[in-house]
Amino acid sequence: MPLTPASRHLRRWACVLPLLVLVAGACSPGHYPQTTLRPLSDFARIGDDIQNNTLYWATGVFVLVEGALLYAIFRFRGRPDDPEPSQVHGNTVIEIIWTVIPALILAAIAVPTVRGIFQTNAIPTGDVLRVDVVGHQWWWEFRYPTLNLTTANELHIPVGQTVSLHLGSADVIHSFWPPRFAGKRDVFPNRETRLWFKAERAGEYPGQCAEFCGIQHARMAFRVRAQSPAEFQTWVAHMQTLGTKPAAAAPARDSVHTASAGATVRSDPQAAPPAGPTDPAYAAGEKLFAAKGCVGCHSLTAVNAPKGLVGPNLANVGARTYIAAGTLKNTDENLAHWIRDPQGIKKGVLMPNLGVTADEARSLVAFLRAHQ
Amino acid sequence: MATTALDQQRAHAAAGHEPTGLWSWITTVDHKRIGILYGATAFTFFLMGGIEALLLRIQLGTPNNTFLSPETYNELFTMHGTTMIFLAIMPLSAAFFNFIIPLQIGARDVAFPRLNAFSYWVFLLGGLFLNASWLFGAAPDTGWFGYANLTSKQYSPGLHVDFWMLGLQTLGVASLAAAVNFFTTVLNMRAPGMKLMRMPIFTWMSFITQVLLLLAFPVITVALILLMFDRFFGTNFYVPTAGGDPLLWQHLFWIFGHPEVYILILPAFGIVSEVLPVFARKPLFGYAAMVFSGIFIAFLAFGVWAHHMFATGMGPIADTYFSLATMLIAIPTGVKIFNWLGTVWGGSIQYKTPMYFALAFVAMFIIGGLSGVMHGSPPADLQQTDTYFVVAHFHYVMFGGSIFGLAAGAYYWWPKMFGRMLDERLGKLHFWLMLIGFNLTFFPMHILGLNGMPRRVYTYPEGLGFEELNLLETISAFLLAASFAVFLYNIIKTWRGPRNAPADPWNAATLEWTIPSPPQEWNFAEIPVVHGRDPLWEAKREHGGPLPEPPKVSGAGIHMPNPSYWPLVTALGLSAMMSGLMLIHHLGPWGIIAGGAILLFGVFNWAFEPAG
Amino acid sequence: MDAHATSAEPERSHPSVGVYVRIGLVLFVLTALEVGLYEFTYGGHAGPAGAAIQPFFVPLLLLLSAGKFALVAMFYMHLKQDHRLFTGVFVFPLIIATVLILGLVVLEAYHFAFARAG
Amino acid sequence: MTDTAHAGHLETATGLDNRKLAIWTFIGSECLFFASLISNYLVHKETWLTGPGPFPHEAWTSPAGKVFEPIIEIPLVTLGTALLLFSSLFVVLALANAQRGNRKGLLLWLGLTLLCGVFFVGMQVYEFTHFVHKGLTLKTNLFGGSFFVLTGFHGTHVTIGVIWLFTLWIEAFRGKIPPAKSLNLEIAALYWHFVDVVWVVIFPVVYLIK
Repeated sequence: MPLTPASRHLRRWACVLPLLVLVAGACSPGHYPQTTLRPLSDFARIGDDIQNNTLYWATGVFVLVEGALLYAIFRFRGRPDDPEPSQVHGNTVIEIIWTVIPALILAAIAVPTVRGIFQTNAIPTGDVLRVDVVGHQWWWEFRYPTLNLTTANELHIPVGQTVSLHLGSADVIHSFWPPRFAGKRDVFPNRETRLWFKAERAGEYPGQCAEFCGIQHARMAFRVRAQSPAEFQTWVAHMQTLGTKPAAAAPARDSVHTASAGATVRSDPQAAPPAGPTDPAYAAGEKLFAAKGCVGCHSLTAVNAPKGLVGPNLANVGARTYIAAGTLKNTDENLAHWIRDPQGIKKGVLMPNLGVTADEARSLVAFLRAHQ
Repeated sequence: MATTALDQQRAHAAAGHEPTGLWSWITTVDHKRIGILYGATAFTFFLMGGIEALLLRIQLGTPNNTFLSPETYNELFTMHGTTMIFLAIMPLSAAFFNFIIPLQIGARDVAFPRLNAFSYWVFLLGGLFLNASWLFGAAPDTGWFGYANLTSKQYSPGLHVDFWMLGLQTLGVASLAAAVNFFTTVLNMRAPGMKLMRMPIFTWMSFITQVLLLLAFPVITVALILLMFDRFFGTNFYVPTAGGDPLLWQHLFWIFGHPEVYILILPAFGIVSEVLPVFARKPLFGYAAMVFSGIFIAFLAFGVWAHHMFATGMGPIADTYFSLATMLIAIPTGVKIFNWLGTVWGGSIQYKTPMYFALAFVAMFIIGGLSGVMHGSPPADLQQTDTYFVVAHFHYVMFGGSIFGLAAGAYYWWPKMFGRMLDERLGKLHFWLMLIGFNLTFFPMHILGLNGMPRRVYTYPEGLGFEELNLLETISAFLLAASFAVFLYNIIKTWRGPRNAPADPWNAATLEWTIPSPPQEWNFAEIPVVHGRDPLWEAKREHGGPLPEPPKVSGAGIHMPNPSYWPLVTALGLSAMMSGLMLIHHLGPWGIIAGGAILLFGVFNWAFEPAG
Repeated sequence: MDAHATSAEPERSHPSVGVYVRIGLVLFVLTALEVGLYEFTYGGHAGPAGAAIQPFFVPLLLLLSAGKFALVAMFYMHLKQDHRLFTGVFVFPLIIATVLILGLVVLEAYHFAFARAG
Repeated sequence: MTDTAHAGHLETATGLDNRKLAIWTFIGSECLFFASLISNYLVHKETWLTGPGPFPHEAWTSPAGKVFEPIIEIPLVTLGTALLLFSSLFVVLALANAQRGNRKGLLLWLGLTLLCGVFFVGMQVYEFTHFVHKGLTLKTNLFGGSFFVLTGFHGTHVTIGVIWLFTLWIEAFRGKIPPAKSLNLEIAALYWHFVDVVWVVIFPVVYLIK
């Protein structure tokens, strides 16, 4: 079929245009919830400003030098029979110039860098909330020593208040990385490292372990849930009530504000209200939780939670967005699947397959779902 | 049988014939043959590392992919890094050191020909040892950086880390022996008149590389010894629960690791600095500046190691020092790039395949260098480190830099090494596929990294936006692989053709082009006398045009070192010791003792054997 | 450092046996001084004066040891008479080695102090 | 033992012998090897979390009340140090004799060097055994680990030196080290001196400084 030039043109664009849209989309930070390019805290802004400054200089240098190279490549094409070009061996003045200019550019990068180093290394004072972060193979423990609370894989923080993180590890080296709020800080066994930031906007944001830490390094994610001070207080008050038995009525979880841009809008894990302690499935699950040995590794209390457990604290597991450190969405099916076959889902995880039947899993899910 | 074969060979050599046959390769001490052995072995390992990379890319092509199991992925990424660094790029550079340095400085061989053979055999056996781990289902799986305390017995039971640690230790012996050899060779074996500041720039950069090897490898040797004692003999150097310090591993590793980066790139700098002047038909711009910037880079290499460790929280003073020292490196590197520009500027550029690769090297290296400056700033680096931004950066330096440079060298010196011209059309096809495939594979990694994709993950979830670019990278990786298929085809095709290369096919400037292609066993029938930096250009200018083809001559009267199999025996003893060490809990000390006995036996016979 | 400056190795005049023996004696005396200093500061003979020396103990000891090191390298290893290149090949790594030890000790001391203080 | 591409007598570009330049290069490289081991020792010598604490110089009582005797015996080590220093003197004397073609002097001084070396290794074997009996092993604490690894690798170097010098002694005995081949001994001597100066550093750093 013959094509007119115009339609050929059109067809070519029809191919290229979606590709361009795709590329443009793939290049825009808005496409990436875990991006480092849209900072949401004072700490992250320090690094971002420096990075932008460096990037501008780098882009300038890139354009000039690659431009000169391309120009030379085309301009100085020769033929074998061309006369020999003039044999220049060097030029001291030019060489001094192109030693000094990069030095000046580097100074323009170094000054804000040094300022940023000291800013980010400062120890925060005043009204700070201390959180102790413990990396485990392969999940995160968050302890609030002043509030006497413990939770796992979801870091709740108040907006507008500086959080001071004291980080450590229970086993090997990990790296704590909440990209929207701060850069990485490695966590070591028997050594404390520090990190701080003040969140600017509420929402739920992804974070991840960034240091290779064994077979499931890839599945060691966490969520940062920045909340307005009032919501955070509500959450704290609620958590304070979480002893061995969860409160009969969980707070309305829709009150959590998640509408900000870039945050993952959470899908409500379950449509029906969670089972209470009176539910027979709950009671069966409670028995199984002890009988299957779950209690050996998991605590169900947020207050005065024991230290050094192998598995994450489950006091409010029913309300979390993900299970297994960011591996699966926290739906009833996923939770049941996880309880029955953790080794199939996250091979090498320290939780063994315990031979839980489908029925037992349903009961355990009912029990855990009630822990909000 | 051995002795008679050797005798025959000696008789053969005395008659002026090149020895042939497998035995002649096993006993060879000829630097050119060893260079070819290095090249062939390293290229094979390079292809293996490439296949490993393709498997990794398939796994990462889609989110939550199950093409590879997590442990296989971890083994593959560890072996990909270890292979490319220790078994591909370093020995590919060594292939050029071996083949080219003695020719460029007008020598008949290296300072210690048998030590040279020993280096090669240890390298080969070390590489085989490392890869034998696949057969035992215990390939190393803790990353090429092997951060403690993940490598401790508690967190890495099994043989994975043992293979890695003893394999690297073996390879370190090979590198150190070669470095002593080439350091001595460059200083002592130069032809009359070749002052240091008349040495070809490739020889200069290689010489600096040897200094880095000599000073960096002992440090990793100690780091690995400490790890070995932790794993085999119950010490606690890297065990924090006993008071040990996993951070010490990081310090020692990067004190080695940062110079190692320059060990990988400096030879490529040298190659490109040879190729650009020849094809621009102009001498290298700012020769002295090129030499001194190389020395300065090497010197700074020992003072910047902790910029790999900003995220560990070293405190503001250390951060400031390491950050500023790191930025300083950009100055001599910039000088090099500008001098390369100055070299082609105003030239009469002849577009042959080596020149394509050399120019692309400069273009790609600029990108890698600039992203390097971006990591130099700790507050920004805290976001960049351990993401795909870093993966992009060092692939622009290692692939866009080293591999493009080595490819330029391969096309440039191929006629000298094998007496055959590689096909130009296929060479250019190789180039374009490689350039496009490389950029499409690695440039998007910058974007992914800055947008939050961490390194060393066997998979990533949906919904973080990583899907599109990862798929693009995976497809492009196959394009990149295809470029090497073209290269292989080019080699095979040319191999079948006649030896058609003249002594000086490119109108080059240095001594290796004054002798027949391929060179005869003794390289130079008469040791040349050097009067300047570009001796061949000067000779041609004096002659008023191209020189006549140099005749092949009889080697009668030229005394060359005897072939020897003791280097191989010694290398086997060393490998046996390493294997014995690994099996110490099964064999007791007997494996080590047996290996040690072979080693001693080899050393003594080597020492008392007439060298010729 | 162009090595061509001296095209042939000069006939080296190694020190005489007398010099070797005298150096040996000095080395012995310096070692005795080291041990004596230890005894005087920390050992069985330590008195009140020993306590006064304590702050200078480590620098003094390192100084003595550096002296011995230099004597052996210069006279027994012939660096004093031999080609300067040998000195370069030895001293340059030595400087890097010293800086490395100092750097690592300082960095680790900071880590330990900061980390253990919590 | 010559192994150079220039057969017969050589002129090198620097005028220096290949092997002598190579052994110096190797020694330069070894500086970094020992520097790393010493760094490890300095970082770890006073560290322990499990097991007994360090007890090199002073008696130490564990929290459980067990008393650990001080372990380092300075007189013994001083003897070893002196032996090593004298062996350095002896080996230069051996070399001087070799250069003058005095075979008897060469055999005598080289023999004394060997004796000193053997005694030093013997001292170290005794010391290690003694420490193990007193309860300090590689595993006891980080002082134990870093001490044994540092001094053990030095001892390995001494042992290799003894084997090397012994080989040369046999050669000399068979009359195979004429003045023209004295370089064979000079190279071994350089290695031996280096092993000696490393001990010059280790002795105060490990034994005298607390």
